Amino acid sequence: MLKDDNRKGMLEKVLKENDYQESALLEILHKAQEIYGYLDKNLLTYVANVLKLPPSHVFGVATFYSYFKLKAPGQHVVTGCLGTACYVKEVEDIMSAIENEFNVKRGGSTSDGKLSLFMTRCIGACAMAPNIIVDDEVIGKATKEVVLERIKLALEGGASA
Amino acid sequence: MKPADIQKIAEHEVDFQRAYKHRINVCTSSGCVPFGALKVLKAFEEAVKEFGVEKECKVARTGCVGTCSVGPAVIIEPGDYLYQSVTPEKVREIVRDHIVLGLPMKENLYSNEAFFTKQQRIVLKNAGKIDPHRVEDYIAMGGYSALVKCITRMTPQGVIEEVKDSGLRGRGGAGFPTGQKWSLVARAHGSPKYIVANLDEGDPGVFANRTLAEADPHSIIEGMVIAAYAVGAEKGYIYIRAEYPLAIQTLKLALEQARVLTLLGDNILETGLKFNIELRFGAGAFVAGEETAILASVEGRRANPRPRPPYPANSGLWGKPTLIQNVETLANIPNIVHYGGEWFAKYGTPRCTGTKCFSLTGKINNPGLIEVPMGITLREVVFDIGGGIPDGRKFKAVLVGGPSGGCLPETLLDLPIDYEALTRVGAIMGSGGIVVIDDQSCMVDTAKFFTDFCVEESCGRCNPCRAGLARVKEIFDGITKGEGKMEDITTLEKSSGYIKEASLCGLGQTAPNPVVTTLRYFREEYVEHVVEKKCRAGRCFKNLNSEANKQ
Amino acid sequence: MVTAEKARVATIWLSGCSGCHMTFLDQDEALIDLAKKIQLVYSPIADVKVFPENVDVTLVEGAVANDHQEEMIKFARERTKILISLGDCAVTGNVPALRNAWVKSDEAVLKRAYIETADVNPQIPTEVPELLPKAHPLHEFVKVDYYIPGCPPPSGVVNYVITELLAGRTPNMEGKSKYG
Amino acid sequence: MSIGTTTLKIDGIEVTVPEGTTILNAAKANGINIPTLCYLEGLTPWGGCRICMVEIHGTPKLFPACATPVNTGMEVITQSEKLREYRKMVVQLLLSERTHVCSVCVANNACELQKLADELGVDHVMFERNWTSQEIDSTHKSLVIDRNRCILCTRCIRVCDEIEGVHILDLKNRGKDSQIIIDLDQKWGDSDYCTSCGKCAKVCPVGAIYVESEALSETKDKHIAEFILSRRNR
Repeated sequence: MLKDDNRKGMLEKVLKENDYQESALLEILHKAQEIYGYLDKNLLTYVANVLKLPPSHVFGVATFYSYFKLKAPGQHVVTGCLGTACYVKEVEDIMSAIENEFNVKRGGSTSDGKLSLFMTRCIGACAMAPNIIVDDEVIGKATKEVVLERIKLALEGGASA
Repeated sequence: MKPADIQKIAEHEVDFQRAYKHRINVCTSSGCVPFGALKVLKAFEEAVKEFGVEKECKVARTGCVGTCSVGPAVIIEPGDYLYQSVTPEKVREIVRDHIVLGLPMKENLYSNEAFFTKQQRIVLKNAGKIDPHRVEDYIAMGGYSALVKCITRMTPQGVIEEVKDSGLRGRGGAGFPTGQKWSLVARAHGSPKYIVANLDEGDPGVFANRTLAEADPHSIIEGMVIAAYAVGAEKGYIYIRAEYPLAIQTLKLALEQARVLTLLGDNILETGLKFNIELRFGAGAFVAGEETAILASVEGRRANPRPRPPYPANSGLWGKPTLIQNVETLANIPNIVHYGGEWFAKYGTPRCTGTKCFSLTGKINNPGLIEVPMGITLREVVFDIGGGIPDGRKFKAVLVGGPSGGCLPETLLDLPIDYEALTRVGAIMGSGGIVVIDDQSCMVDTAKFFTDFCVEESCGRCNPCRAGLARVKEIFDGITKGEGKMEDITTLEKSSGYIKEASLCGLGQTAPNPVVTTLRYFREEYVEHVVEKKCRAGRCFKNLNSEANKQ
Repeated sequence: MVTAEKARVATIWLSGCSGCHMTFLDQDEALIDLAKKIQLVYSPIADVKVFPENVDVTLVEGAVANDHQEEMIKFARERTKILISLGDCAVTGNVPALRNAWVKSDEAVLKRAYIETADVNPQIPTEVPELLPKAHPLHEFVKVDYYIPGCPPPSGVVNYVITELLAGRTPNMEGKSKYG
Repeated sequence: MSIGTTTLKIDGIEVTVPEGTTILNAAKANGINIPTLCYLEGLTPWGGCRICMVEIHGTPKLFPACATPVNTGMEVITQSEKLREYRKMVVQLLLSERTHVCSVCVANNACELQKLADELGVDHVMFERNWTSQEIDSTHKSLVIDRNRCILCTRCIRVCDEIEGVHILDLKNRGKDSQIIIDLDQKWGDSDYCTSCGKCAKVCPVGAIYVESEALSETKDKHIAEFILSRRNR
């Protein structure tokens, strides 16, 4: 069961705005993720029930698209761009450095849940490659040193965006 | 609103803009915002007030001019002075010297003339010039006049003929003749008919469509409405990547403006034409750019492509006739209607008319977004517009067409860029990604990178793409770890051929291109990896070496 | 009988249950004809210590699962003209390869067999060849010329392949390569 | 309104079939056998396994016979050296994808993949095999799913959706990570919607879904979808 709170109210509004259309499933999942941060099974069950869709269909859609997160992300999120330009400019070296420095694997979080490391599809800032996103800040022409420093700052400051 | 009112808005806006002696265009697109473009914009607004020139100097936000590596970029008109890497601190000086004293600051200007001289801007003609948040700016540049021309003076069939005359081909990659596609949809039975504008620019290293949406959203909308008129569609969807928040915001605003001016709606410009547009958001699936997959996604399902026929022109969204076009194709339409198909066909080559936008990135001096006439050579793009390879390194290859494009060697640099020529050498036009790589990159590792990408993005429906690519990836893993055998090269070739021919959709059919082209043009590097366990770029065997070092 | 004209045939038993060798013997009366054409120069059913040189045909049963087997099969390959994978273990890995799905399968499988399920005296044997991290089909180590899948392969198919090869023809496996 | 007919050539033989017939059915009606795997009569064609690929004269592309309608004047080739090679490749890739060990499989001798390998002469797999370790779900009172044997043909999903109508099965993830799921990827025994009709086990071409402690030859029924559909359309 989904808890009756503000967030549920917001979600209900979104469902209504979309006329409870099956075809709006992606839009609804986008909004649901915006509201709740990620899509847990409770939330997906609720969406499935309201849209009168089979739960397996909703789960299938939610896991097909990599933008949807089914697990709660860490307090701080670092995302590496896997665009070609970033690859050519050796984003891989920076990602490995982050993994080693903070003991986190891409796609996962640190054991204390403070930091998650993801890869994203090209963010389109290719001319500034390589790009690393720390919380909501895009670091262009990124270097190992700058990125590690920025992450440490975020972790110490605890100032989440 | 009546058709004639568009002209009135244009005239009014032109008068309004003429009142200003100068116009400062600050690029606030996704490329420049992370580097402080919004602060620069604010600094200009304050500076013109401080110097008391706000009555003669208009400060505007614009879309991308293309010089993305030296952002934030600012253009001061008249004269098109392009300032590069502007910081808020520098703004005061620029306003004082350039606007107040009339002395452009030469040392801060973008100096690479060649970046622009070889370009031909049709789709991007307004990019960096107009404020994408103001529909009046677009109308003042002649925007929506093509739509007015269509609905007041042309028949739907006439519009299709004009598009046919232009020779325009789909800019999404495959290059299907646009006019012919429109005919198919116009003739198809079933209603309502739909239009889907594809803005799911999934190719890594490509940002042309995003730039277009951020810089000139109304050109896409106008193109869609004209297409709707021509094919008889009532409803349109713009399918855009969720990773493009600024483009989404810009488009949302533009759609709202178009609705207010009745350029969209149930009775467009009081002519009885009905056409509405909704946005649909992608969610991180490269395959959703494929035309049948995009349909599934718009319908709210997993973006699995399906076998064709039936083609979307006959059976698309919810089984109804559907026109699917890339947004760059659509943004060409107002120009074609306005200036005529014949005018458009003068650009490019006879077989591939017009221009194409390319995202030029990688190891290159002037990365950015460019629009060039079809038929331009790769050498001109890389060395003239792109300014060659930085740090005195040596050119090695150019990747054309995104993750399923081809890696072309120096000997093919004089190849003219058109659909057929690229296909012949194993590359594709794709959505226009050109990535330059120098001798620091390993071609085996590069092919592996693209294979990894396609493995991750494969939808899993068909066997060759799902299982075949996964096996190819494993073989690459082995080769780059030092476990390669000569048979592996044969297996790569065999599997690539199978995946190309047997896959269900374009993703699988083109995914082996990087493997095939690197095997064709850089085979010696594979042999080195397998036989000598040597990587000339020093990218592979890393773990191997570090383990060896430990011992 | 002129021994010199007979084809020199060997059979090898790696990680398998010996069922494929049983199949070979299951050719029954066909063995009599075969015996006129071949000479068995190495086999678990013949007392020969070292794999001889100049072998015409070698049939191999079983997956390659330890370092001794890897060495053995490479040695045999060098001395054999035609190498045949006999049965599913040699062709696919089959049952011996089921452990491949486990993490650190070489350690795990020994632990399971000699510790967890031991009734008395649990200990992992040491004086035996070391297990490879995974069990592999033959062709992942050496070039294999023909494959006879099956668990066990039908004896008729074994006879067919050998007969065709002795007659200098290439066996056609369509309709004859049933796994399992 | 009468339905028209279409005349085309399949393997050089001229055939006439009702308009809109698929190449597969046109061939079958004329005694020409095209191998199939994900296709099942009575279900919407999926076109994923590619085993039924055919060549059509005049185009370099290959088409899935199960999902491609005939056209007048079409010249279809169902057998060629290339198609044989590619069909063998399909089977090899399927065998390499997960843990397919016929000797210990419930479907041994009742398996469509095994049969195809035999018919096409796939006597070995050129790729290194993957040995997957998905947990077997036997929480349902009679049905078992072993995803290590699944070939992602989606017959079970389609029969559950199109024939039984409950759609408790679907796919999660994508590409090589795709898996059949039950409801929200839960244990079968916990499914709220499963009607335990067993059609999924009936149509599974391999040993991925089966009825516990029953011989597979007894539980398979590949005509069930077509039978129900024809009853429904009476």
